[in-house]
Amino acid sequence: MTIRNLPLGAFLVRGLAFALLWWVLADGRTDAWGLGAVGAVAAAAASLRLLPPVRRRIGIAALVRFLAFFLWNSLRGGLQVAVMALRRRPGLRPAILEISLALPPGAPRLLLVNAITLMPGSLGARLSDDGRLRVHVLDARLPVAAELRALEVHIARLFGVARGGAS
Amino acid sequence: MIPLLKRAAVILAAASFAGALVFAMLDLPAPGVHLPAAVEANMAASGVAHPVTAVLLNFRGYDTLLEVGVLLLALLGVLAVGARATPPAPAPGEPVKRMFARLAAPLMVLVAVYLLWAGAIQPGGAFQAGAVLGAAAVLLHLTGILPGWGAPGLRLRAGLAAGFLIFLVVAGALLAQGAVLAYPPAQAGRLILLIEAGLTVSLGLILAGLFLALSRDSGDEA
Amino acid sequence: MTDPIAWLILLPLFWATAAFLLGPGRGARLAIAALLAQCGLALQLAADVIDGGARTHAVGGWGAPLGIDLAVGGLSALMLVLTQAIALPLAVYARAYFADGAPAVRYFWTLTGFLLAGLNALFLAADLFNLYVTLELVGLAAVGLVAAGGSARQVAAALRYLFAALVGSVMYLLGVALIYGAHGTVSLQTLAPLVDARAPAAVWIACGLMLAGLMLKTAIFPFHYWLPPAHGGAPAPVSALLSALVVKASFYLILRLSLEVFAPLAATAATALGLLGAAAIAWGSWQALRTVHIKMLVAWSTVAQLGYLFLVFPLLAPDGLALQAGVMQAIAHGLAKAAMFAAVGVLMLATGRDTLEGLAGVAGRMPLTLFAFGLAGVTLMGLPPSGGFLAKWLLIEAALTHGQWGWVAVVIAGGLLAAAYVFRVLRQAFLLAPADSPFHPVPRSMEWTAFVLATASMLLGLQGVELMSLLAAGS
Amino acid sequence: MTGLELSVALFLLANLVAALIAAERGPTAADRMLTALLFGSTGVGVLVLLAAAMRLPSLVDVALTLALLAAIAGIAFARRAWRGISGD
Amino acid sequence: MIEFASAALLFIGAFFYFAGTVGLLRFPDIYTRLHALAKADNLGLGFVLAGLALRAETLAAALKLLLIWPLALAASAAVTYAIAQRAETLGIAPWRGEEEP
Amino acid sequence: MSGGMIFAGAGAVLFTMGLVGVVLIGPLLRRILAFNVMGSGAFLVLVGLAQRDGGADPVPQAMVLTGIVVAVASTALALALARRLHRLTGRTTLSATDDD
Amino acid sequence: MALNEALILAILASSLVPGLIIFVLAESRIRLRTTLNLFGAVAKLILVGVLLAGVSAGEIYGFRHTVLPGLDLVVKADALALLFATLSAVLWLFTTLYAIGYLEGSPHRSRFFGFFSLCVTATMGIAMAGNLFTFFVFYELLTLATYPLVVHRGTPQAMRGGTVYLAYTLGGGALLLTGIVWLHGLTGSVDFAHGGYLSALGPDYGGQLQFVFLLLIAGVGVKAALVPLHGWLPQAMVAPAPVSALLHAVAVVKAGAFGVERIVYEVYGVEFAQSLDLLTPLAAVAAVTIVWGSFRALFQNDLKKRLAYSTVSQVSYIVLGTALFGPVGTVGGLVHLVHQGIMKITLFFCAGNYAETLGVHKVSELDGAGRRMPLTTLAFSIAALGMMGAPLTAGAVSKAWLLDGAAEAGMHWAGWVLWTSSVLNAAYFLPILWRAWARPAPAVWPEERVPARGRIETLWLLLLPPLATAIMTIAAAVFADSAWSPLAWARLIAAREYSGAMP
Ligand code: NA
Ligand code: NA
Repeated sequence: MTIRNLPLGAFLVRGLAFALLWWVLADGRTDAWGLGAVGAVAAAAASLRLLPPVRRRIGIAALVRFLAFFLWNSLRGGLQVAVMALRRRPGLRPAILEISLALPPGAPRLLLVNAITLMPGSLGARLSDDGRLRVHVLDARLPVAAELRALEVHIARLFGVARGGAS
Repeated sequence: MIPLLKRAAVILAAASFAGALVFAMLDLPAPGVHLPAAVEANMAASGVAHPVTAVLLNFRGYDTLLEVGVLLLALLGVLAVGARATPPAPAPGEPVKRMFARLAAPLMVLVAVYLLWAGAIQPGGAFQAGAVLGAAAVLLHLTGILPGWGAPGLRLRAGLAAGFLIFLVVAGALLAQGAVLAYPPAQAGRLILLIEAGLTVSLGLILAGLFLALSRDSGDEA
Repeated sequence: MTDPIAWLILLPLFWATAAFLLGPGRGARLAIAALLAQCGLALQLAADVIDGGARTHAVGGWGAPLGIDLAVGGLSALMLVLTQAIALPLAVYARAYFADGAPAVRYFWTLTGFLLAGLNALFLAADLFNLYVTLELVGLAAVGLVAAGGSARQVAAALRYLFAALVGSVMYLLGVALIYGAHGTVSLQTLAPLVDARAPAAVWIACGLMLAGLMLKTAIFPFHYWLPPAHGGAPAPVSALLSALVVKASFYLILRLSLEVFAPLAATAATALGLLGAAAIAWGSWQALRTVHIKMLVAWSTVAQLGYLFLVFPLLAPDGLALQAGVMQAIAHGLAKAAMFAAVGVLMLATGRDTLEGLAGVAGRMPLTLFAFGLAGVTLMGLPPSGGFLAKWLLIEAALTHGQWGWVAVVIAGGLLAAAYVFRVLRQAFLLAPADSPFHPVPRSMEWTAFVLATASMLLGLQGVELMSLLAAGS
Repeated sequence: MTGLELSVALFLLANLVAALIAAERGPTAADRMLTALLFGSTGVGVLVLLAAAMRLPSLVDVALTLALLAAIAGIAFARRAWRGISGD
Repeated sequence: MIEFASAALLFIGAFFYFAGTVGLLRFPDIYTRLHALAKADNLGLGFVLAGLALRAETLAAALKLLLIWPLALAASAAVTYAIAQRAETLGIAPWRGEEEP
Repeated sequence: MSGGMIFAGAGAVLFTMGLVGVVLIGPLLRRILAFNVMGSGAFLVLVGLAQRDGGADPVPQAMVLTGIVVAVASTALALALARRLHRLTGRTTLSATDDD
Repeated sequence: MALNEALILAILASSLVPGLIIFVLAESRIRLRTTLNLFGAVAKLILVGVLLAGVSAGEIYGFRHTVLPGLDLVVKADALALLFATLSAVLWLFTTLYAIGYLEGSPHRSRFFGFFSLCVTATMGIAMAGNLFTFFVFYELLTLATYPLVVHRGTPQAMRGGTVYLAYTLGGGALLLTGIVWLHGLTGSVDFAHGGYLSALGPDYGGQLQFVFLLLIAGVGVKAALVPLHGWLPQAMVAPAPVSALLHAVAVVKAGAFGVERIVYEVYGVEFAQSLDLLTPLAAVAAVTIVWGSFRALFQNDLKKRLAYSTVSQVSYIVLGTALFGPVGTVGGLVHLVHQGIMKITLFFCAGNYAETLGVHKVSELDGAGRRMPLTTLAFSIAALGMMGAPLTAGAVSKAWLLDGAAEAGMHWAGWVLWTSSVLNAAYFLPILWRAWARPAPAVWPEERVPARGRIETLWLLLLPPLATAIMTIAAAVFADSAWSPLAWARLIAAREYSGAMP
């Protein structure tokens, strides 16, 4: 990474975030600020190199709503698996569905793939470049597809993007 | 029949060896030399706060110097087995895993620096830090962001050797003080940190290199 | 500042690293220059030991048992001189050998630098755990050198070698663990007065484990299986380094530990070690007589010659004859085997073949190299006036002095067997060459280095006094 | 009250062992890859519990490192080990 | 009160871990087992971390514990996806039995 | 029997198991694993025996850290060689004879 | 370094240094090689002359180098040493001349002359060795240096001969080494001494010393070709003629015989050896060898093989003389060391001439050779007659002393052995002379390589050496009583070994 094309704003923001993380890691100790600064700068530099900053506005409210939605569904997902595992008859009816994503490529789609894995009944198994996602479901009778659409809406709102032509 | 007999004989012999060993260990009197006391007594002059780190980088720092050499040697061996002049093309990427790598790697850099710092006060230090750094590189390679290695170029070689070389230069320079690696107590902490910082980078590269060079034979990139 | 003890370890580490930085295949001239300096340092150290006796260097300034000491005495000074003296001509040889930039040279200089640093560090170590690290340094460098060609045969040989080396080290390490548990220290100097014949069982087991591990690394019969493919399959300069020096390192360690620390325990295993030595002589020679590959013949000869080293143990006595014999054999064999592999490398390059059959006619075409091979062979046979002869003389004298007749027969028979396999080669070389056999020119410097090494192994037989006075100094 | 953390840790350890055995014996090679996931979740849990039980804060660092490294192991497994030289 | 909440969270965490293990043992194929691990175990870890964070001595220590969870989640999601994708690529078909064998 | 002794005893057993493995197991990958088991056994004995009286001893702990790095290095080299052999010959074991 | 030390080292160097230089000479540098060879040979001869004068004037020449604590490499020039050294130096000059002619145009001459010079160096070292250790060093060096000469031609037959040669000589060396180290353990490093040095050990060691004697004699007996250790000698005849001439008439077999003398006279001491009952068995072995060698020679059609068996027999004359207790027998043995060398080298030169000039290798092919090659055949005849003990030849002188020695020692059976041998000698030599002189020449020789050039039957360089040594065969007898004859020198030596009681 050369200094010339270093986006200063993003660098400062990320550096600050990493410095905060350092503070957490170092158990709040302040005698390590020297090395901490080195670490934060190095991490920020690496992060800028790996994830060049993209203009994107993430609203606080949307984030909170998304997190709530996600946590709640994680809990549901966990409970569902637990129930299936502990029931005398798990009642599985697995299948692999293929759905086309309405989200634009990049971070939104990737977040979706990761999130569905942690949500009830579904597991991302393959994301193609053209936006088709193969999803493994525990029980084909459950409305997984509908929940996916809900998730899509949350993510679209989070990133402030429009959902493209959903099928 | 014969292999079976051989098996049985080996296992029987091993079992009796293990038994004898355990009994012999139970039978040991208390040792005549007590090094923890000596370590304790010299902690103040060691330049670090954690006794294991003190032993590792000061009292028995010479072992560690050679040990870094061993690690570098292993990489040399791996490179020598099948040196390929041109680096293989990066593996085809996969966006989901790639995204994870892009997020995790900077965090791992931070954690590595943290572990390096933590070495002075708790178990940890250059080796763990280097391992995390190396793991970050491996992750980037696995997800197709970092290409595999052919023959490392000059900059990479410098990075690989830097930690060892710094260690070596410090060892040689301190010979002027009377002995290899005889740190003056006042400078010990700083010198050890310098060595550890160098080692972190180099060990990270070496460990990553071990993996990346290994992956040349996996047939994945072909 | 100029303590040769420290520089003998740091200098090769420096140039090994520098060679790595310079890039694949580079660093030959640097290595040769540094090796010249190392020769000077080793000689300086030997002179110091003769004048001032044994001494130590406290690494880190702490001193044993908290810190690590380096120690030099007569025996280690001798081994250091030998190592540098063999490495320097072999470096000159290797520079010519690898002039064509074969793949094996890419990391040759770096690996060799580490190997030599490891050897020097091993000879100077005075701490059981530090010895473990140096053993690994030597072992991994050696395996890397064996593997460097990258052919399937070499890789398999390297793997076999690596397993032997690793299992050997880890056995040694368990021994160290038990010793630390028993005595709370790994410093040889601190341990020496603590170990006696009434040692607890764990110390006996430790002694046995360390001995077994080191024997595995020394490739003494029946642990020899890994040596012939490794030494026989590597490029000639590598084979020379391995056979001349690397196996000696673990032998040196057995000898030193059994003299300095475990003397009360080692005596019980002495006869068994001698018998293994005898078996090694018989088996190694027999295989050398059977093989059709010239390099394998030389490698099997190493197996046999290592047997002589182990004949020393049952004859160790205060009169020092057997110790002198062992050291003389180690030095003479080191020089001779380096010369022999160097010569064989030349012959193989020249004839383009690796079998004995391919040697027909080389007596006429490469007399100097064949002469070098012959001189080295004379040392292996133990014929005068070589160093091998003095070793054999001392061994026989030690055996006769202690009335242990059987070893005389072993030594004599071993010499005759060596003659049989050495003359297999010479005989073939004197045969008339087939008219159409191809012949490639080989740099003269390679022929001359082989010759110089062989001559050194010969002249050694005339300079035993100096060596023995160095051996006696500080021990 | 470190007893609770220790007993939960031991319980998780038992879970881990049982799951590891199941994963290793699984019918497909993919089952063996679950090992990495197991260490990533259960292993980290055990470590943080032990850190609290034994008052060893450094174990939290180990847990954090493990969480990161286990992911790499899993991805590496998935990419390579499936048809590695173990002969599967 | 905090003590009690913390203990409860630990128990809940242990329960999810247990359920995950049972799922791993009982579920019929690699995909279904992945579900068990990806959901139950991660939830278990979350509860355990939360329980321990409640009794942490400093804020930084508590945050450090809580930091582990997103890390573990991200890692777990990535690995789960990697394994599932690999299984898919290799043509391992999902289990289709109506009932457990 | 102290905690240290339990570690040491377990180490002795592990070492022996690993040794048996190295001797009896053919496939290289598992043999490398067996060697690592041996090494772990030795490390356990080193640390366990030294603190059999309860007190921690930083010296063997440091030695074990050194030993682990050495073991990692050796393992990496062994794996590289095994893979190379597999790539070149398709074999996953060393042949029984000396001439490879 | 004192002058006397330098002189004795110069004797060794006079062949070693030219030899080493010749090794690295290109094949084509004929003139330089010849110059070096002749320079070395002449220089050595001059140096030996200087030493002879010095020793008879009572000068002591010696050089000592400590190899290991308590182990010395000692070279010294005493009377016995010079007897052998003179013989070797003289014959080396002639053989060198002969070899230059013989090998003209053949390949690998640098290698040949290099090893040839090494052989002479080793022989000189054996002659001048001052203790058993030094003796052994040069003794084994001789083995190694001769092997390349034996296999020089590179034919399978040569290889076989070389292998047999090595097996015998290295085996013998091993026995010798064991005996020498054993003695070294008993006495420490002791130099050869007139009258021996082992008697100081006392009677307790009798058994050991008898056994060691067996080891030592077996060791040197291989080179001396004592029956049953003689098997290598006829096989080694595959070597080129100069090699057979110098090495198997002079250097190698003489080294063995000379070793017997050193061991008996200067290690054990002849009186101590007699007291240990060692001499009679030794004489018996010598007697068996003498008769067996002569007997086998009868049946050899290959000329060189016949000469080789003759050597087996004749060399044991020396051993027999040594074993005859009393100074007269000693003189006989010592003087035969020289006389047999002169005569046998003549015979080998001549055999080489027949082979090289006419391609004649077999006795049966010699018909009429006397007309075609009169000078060669004349030299051959003189030497053969000498071997039989005919009057006015060197052989007559040594045989007379040996017979007297047998009588003096009271071992009359030894006299009969010598007579039997003479008869057998006549039986295998006279037919050759008869064929050569009396039978008509064949129309075509097997392979006539050198055409007669006027009156000269072959190359000058091939002809001069046998003529010279033939003349010496007669001179040694005619001038036997002069002060510088081999006989006079042998009497001087015997006088020292028997503390002055000389007839
Ligand atoms: Na070795
Ligand atoms: Na041998």
